Amino acid sequence: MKYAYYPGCSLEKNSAAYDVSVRAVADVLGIQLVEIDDWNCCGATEFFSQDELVACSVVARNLALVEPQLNQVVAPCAACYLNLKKVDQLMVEHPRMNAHINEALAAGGLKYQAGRVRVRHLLDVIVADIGEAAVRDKVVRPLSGLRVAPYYGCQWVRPMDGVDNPEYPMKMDELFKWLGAEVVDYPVKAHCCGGHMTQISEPQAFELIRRLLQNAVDYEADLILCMCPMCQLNMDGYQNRVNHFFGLNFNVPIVFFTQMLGVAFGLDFSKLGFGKELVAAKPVIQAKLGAA
Amino acid sequence: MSKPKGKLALYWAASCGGCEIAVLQLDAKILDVAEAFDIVFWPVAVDAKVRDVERMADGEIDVCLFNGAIRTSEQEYMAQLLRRKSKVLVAFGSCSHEGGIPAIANLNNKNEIFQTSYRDTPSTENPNGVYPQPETQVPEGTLHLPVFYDTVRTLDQTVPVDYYLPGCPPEADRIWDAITAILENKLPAAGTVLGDDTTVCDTCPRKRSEKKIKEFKRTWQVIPDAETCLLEQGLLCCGIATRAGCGALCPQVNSPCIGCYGPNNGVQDYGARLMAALASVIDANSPDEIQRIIEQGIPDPIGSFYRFSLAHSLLRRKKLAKAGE
Amino acid sequence: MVTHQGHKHSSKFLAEVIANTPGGERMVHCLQCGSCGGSCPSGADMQYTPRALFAMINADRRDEVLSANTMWSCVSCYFCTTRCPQKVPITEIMYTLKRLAIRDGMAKGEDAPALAKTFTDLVEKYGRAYEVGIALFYLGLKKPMSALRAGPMGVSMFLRGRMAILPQKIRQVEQLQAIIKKAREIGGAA
Amino acid sequence: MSEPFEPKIVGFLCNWCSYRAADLAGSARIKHAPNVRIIRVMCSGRVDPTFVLKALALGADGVMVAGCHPGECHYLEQNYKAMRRFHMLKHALQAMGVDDQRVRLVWASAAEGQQLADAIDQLVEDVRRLGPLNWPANWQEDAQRLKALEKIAHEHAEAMEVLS
Amino acid sequence: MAERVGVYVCHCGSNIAGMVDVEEVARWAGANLKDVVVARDYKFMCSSLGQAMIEEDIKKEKLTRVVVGACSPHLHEKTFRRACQNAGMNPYLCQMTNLREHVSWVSVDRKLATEKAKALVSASVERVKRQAPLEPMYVKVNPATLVIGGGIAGLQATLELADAGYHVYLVEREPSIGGHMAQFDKTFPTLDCSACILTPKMSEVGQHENVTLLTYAEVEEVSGSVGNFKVKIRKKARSVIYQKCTGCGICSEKCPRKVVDDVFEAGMGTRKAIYTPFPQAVPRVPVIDRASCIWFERQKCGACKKLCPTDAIDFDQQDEVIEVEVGNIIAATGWKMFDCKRIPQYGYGRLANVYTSLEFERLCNAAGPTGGKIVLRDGKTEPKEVAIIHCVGSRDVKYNEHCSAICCMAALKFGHLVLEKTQAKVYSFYIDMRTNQKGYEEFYQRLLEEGMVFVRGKVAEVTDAARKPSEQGKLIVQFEDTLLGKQQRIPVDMVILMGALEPQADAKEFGLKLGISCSMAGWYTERHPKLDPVATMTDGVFVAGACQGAKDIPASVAQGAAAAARVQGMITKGKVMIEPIVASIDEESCSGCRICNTMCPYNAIEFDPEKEVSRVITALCKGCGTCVASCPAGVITGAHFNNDQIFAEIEGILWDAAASPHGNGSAAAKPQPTAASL
Repeated sequence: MKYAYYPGCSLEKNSAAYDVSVRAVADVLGIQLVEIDDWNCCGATEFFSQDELVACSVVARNLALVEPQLNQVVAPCAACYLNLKKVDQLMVEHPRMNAHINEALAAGGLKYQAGRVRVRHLLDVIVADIGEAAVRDKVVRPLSGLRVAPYYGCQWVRPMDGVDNPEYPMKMDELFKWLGAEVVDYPVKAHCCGGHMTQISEPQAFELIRRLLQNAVDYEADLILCMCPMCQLNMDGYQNRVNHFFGLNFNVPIVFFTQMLGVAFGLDFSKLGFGKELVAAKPVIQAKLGAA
Repeated sequence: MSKPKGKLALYWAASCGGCEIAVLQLDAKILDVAEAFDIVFWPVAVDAKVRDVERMADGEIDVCLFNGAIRTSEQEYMAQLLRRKSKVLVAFGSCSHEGGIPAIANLNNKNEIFQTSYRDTPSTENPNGVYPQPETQVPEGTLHLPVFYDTVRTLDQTVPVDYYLPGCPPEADRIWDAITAILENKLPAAGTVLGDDTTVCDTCPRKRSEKKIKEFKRTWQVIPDAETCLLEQGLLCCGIATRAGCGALCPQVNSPCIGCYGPNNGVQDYGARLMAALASVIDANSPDEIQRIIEQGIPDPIGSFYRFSLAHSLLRRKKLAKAGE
Repeated sequence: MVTHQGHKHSSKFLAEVIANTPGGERMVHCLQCGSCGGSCPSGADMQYTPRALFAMINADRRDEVLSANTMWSCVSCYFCTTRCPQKVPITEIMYTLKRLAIRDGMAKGEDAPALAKTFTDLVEKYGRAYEVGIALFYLGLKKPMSALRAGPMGVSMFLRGRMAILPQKIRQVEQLQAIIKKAREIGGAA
Repeated sequence: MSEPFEPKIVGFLCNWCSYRAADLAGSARIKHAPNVRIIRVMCSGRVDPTFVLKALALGADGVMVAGCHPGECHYLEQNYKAMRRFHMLKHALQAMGVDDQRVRLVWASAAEGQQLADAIDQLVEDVRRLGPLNWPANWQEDAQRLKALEKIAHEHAEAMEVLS
Repeated sequence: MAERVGVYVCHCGSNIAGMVDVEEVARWAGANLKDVVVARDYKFMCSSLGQAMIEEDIKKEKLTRVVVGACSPHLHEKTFRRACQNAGMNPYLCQMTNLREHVSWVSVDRKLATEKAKALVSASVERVKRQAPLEPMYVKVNPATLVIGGGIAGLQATLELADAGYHVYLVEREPSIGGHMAQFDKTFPTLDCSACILTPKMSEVGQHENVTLLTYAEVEEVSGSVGNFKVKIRKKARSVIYQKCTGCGICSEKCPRKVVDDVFEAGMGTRKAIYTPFPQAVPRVPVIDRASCIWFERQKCGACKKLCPTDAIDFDQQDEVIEVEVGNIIAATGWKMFDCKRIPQYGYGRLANVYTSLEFERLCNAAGPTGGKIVLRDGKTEPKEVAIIHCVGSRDVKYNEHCSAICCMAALKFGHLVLEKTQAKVYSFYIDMRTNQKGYEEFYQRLLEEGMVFVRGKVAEVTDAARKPSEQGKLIVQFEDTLLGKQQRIPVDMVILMGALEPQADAKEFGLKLGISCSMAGWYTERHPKLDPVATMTDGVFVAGACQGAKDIPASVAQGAAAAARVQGMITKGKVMIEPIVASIDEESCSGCRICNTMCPYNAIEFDPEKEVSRVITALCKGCGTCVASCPAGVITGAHFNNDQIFAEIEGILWDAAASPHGNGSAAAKPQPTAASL
């Protein structure tokens, strides 16, 4: 199976672990990812606060660059995923917007036919397109005994309908049951990590991060699985500062779901980007699963 | 027979000529015709000229069987002439009745037709783009060709018609019935179509049940079952809407009715009847699904619904680019 | 098939917000139920909840709305949008309010516009996001204390190879810039 | 033309929903374009494509067919039949060169006076933009025909004189 | 012979004359329209003077047709038809056209409005000339009635009719009548014990000589029409012989198989495999739930059969389909509860102590699983704080757009019961308090006095994710207090979800059987929302109770009684008039193509396989005309809406359009341009 691949800026550097593990598990599962040539930043939420048409056009450039023979693009970052999907849908539903965006694209010699590219998240591709049997088939090191807390965040499940339940998503839960893990069913799994608030209002952001970590700890999770670089950065990168701010001592490793998928597939830790997280994950994993 | 012989005329306008042959299908009965009538005008068989007709007194011809639609000024002239000289004018065959096959050209105009016929067809060599002209100057004087109209008309859109004998061509026994009626002076009220007041299904031996159509099929897509109604097998059979009189010839040989006998009594638009009936039994309620069934199954709606009757339809022709605005 | 046209908005500002938001016409259906304000992760920090803001929009209190901190507290989690019983696209309306506030210079005292500006300027320049740039130009200038506190974290990130000192640049950055320029010319409204 | 073009549109409205919606538009004094002239039928399912063709052939510039919303037909499901026929008719009209915008199917419940008025305004506006349809002009080649016929008659008359 | 048409244009005071030049319309019609012999305008055509004028003209001028241009025919068609009839003219030769609602009231330009009025009058004149005299038809009304649904609305209707001396067949899907009301403990606002007021009605129905009670039965097929319906009813196999059973209850007592009762107990309690849903059930005859019974599982046990003192158990009993004949039908099929799991953020199904309102009804019912004690799912802990959430699945376009009408009051009732029976604090989270019937607002005031806490705000989520120690182990309700404009969290022990009232899942499908239609949401559509609330568009079929829209007990009872009164009216009259607007098929010309056979949802078209023709059963035809439009041969005629009439109307309405006369059809062509010299 062949998909266009839109890594997004975060995966280049600050979440390189996500990128390498995505590529590694895709390889194992026979998912062929063709990186969009010369893709640009999706603009996160920042362009949308300033000029909607600019925001959409910046996103649409990436859609326009998807190779003509491919009609699906995989974006591992939830924010990129939402932006790509939102702009495509906007273009389908609002002809005027569509015309304007294409007018802007034309200034760069590009055009995009609304609805041509279906935007997917890797989690959805693995669960829906690859499926249980094929995934189970690749498991060499079941994650039994490891209590994982799937964390979905916001922008994969909201506001777009249809991929998973926007209030109580289950796709990652399902996937990790196939891998043999003990899946922690905790209530805040689709609550907010604070997003860019860490840059704007730390007290506000830290409280949101604290709630997530607290709930996961209350439910005795060994580690939290992420599907978005921003969530990982907020919970992992800022965990120490959150501890400091509230006088707490969380020590919950935050990893990308693809990293643990790689572990279950028997891939080497070093090939999955482990060690880049600030709260070390390897000791916890090895303690539960035994040294690889 | 002590009665003096009647006078019969036949004429061939825009049509294929099949109607002329249909008259010959009367076989031996043609002798009875000859006995009853003097054939005073029949360009294909009798050496009488237009000027002979022009010389006749008005109403001198007892019966004129006129086949073919009206496409040129010459045909219109002849229609008017024969109308004036005949007591009874019969629109003979689909073309004069409803426009027939020639009227499908109402989907185009004169220029498009000329372009195709005199330039674009692969067998045509016409580098200078010479098209027929109503008048051409030659050293000997002016040559005339009839004016070619944009729109094909039926006979009754040109002159008043007394009776209609439908069919492409009309069936021999129907022709004989008509002639007998004329001979015995048992003609029905003027304006009558000489056929049955019901549709082809009435004479079709196939088994019919309730209809629900999920897909319209083209004839090449299926080998139809010989017992069941062709429409129920998805074939676009026009028998439901077509006047009976042919004896359901086509369906009997596994071929769907194409509608040459035209509409039933009182019907204003033949194609609309087919459209209404067929659409009604489409087995879908979602607009997208309905659209899909129609667009996939009926790529050429006019050819399918108005194969013989476009000129006779309410709209008569495709919108003419120059009209209106 | 029948479209609903010509709704008369007594509030000019309401009409303006609707005109600038795809799907914004749902706003007239707001029941003032507060499921947005109740759902918002930043709800406790807001001067006005989104619901209150909608009441103010209805009352045509433009200046008060555009100088509120509500939209700047929005983290785009879309809980309000999916929970709204009347399908009001609340998050999108927050973006609209941010745009109007920036355009009209009403966003004084907010950090978010500066962050957004820094972020997008860098993207416009390089085609990709540039975190160190953001740290320098936004945190460094705007929130030096915060930058300082974040320092150790930055170092840890850097040591783990999670920070790039130099920006990544796309090849066809001129193409992107041309697109952005054109989009700005056309004008941003929906 | 000095007078502005006022489209003539025939509306076939079902007795139970759309005709009552038009009544409601009236009692609520919802002003709308006066160009749609209403013919009442019991159900949109009664609307025969012939009616639409007839109206166009007589010179109407547009036609509206209106019924209850799908699933709310007072005769249970007959408006679905109207929908099927309408799609079929549109398919044919397209082939005949009638602009899609001129013939419209509208659903309006008895409570939707405003919506029906909006739909009427929309249709009138669209048809006004398209201009007159004037369908009968499509086959009126009278000047050319008459001239040609006179010519033939004249020539034949000359020839007859020569011969006699 | 040419018709003689009279045209009457009404001023309606200034209602029409203010925007339409009515004098001009009348003058124009008289001068220009063929066959019009009288054309008048008048101030108020519907007044007795106006009618008298028409009647006089009919007699004096020997009018054969009348056209009235006035208001909507839905208002005054009957009036003018009657006037014509008084003057000896067949009422169907009078045609009304709507110059008020469709012209004057919606126009702004007097000239254009007058043009439109002319077109409408012209259309009516052309049409009316082709109208034919019609005679209304009458059928006798069978005095028996079918009531579908044994809830409070159906029971009320049944008793009203039975007490009046008419026979009623009452069909109920469940093993007992009683409906949802039987599940309740108290009823608002008077707090009557639900059972105390309901069970007497139930037993009255059970014993009434005029009632044939068919429980555990469903209507399968309805044919016929007003006055004479034939109804097929499937009596599901009870596995208990009705005539032999004494209702002693030994079988249920001894049955070893206990299952969760999802229906009556809303999942809160259990029942046996052989059971009556509740002790006061009517009839007392139990049923065996074959899906749970050990005998039907593996042919073992048979305890009930062994122990039954009257040998009433019959494992081999089969479903039985009976046919009854009735003149009228009342549908009182009720409602179902919204599936609260569809809103995951409220935690129902995930968080144990989140209850639906129906569950709570059972919880506080003295005859319920806890004996009326309000306790948590553990069966013993009394809650200290209870939150009641309104509008769960109501007033929400993602689920149900409507207001469920009863939840505010039921929430008040729950609040009262909790306050009365426990020490708990009770919160009500509402969007708008709707207490708009007699005694309701007073009840609200009473609860305010009793200390129920009212918070204006739709709850955002219910969670067990504690943020601080005080929230540990609690259900936290998060919301915006919209009156304060602040986001808040309140920890509670119990949450009650006031789930929406929804149409029955099979309402649409069942409506088709009865020939009645549903709104988009699935509520049955009444003939008129204000003026004819229990009749439907199908004559002889009435609706009552919550199947027509969410409503409370008093409203359901009122509708039950109203429907019964309508039926009694029909029975007393003895016959019903059927509008003669029906289709007919010319059998001579019908080719039997069978296109029309699937057109009629009322099965009014039958195919005669002998003659190979289709035929319209006049009594079943409702006159929609769909078959007329479908006939490919054009041999179906719709009375009063036939092709000639509509074609004429189209020609008339386009009198000023561009068309030339049309030489179509088989008639001889109309004049065409001809070469003059020939």
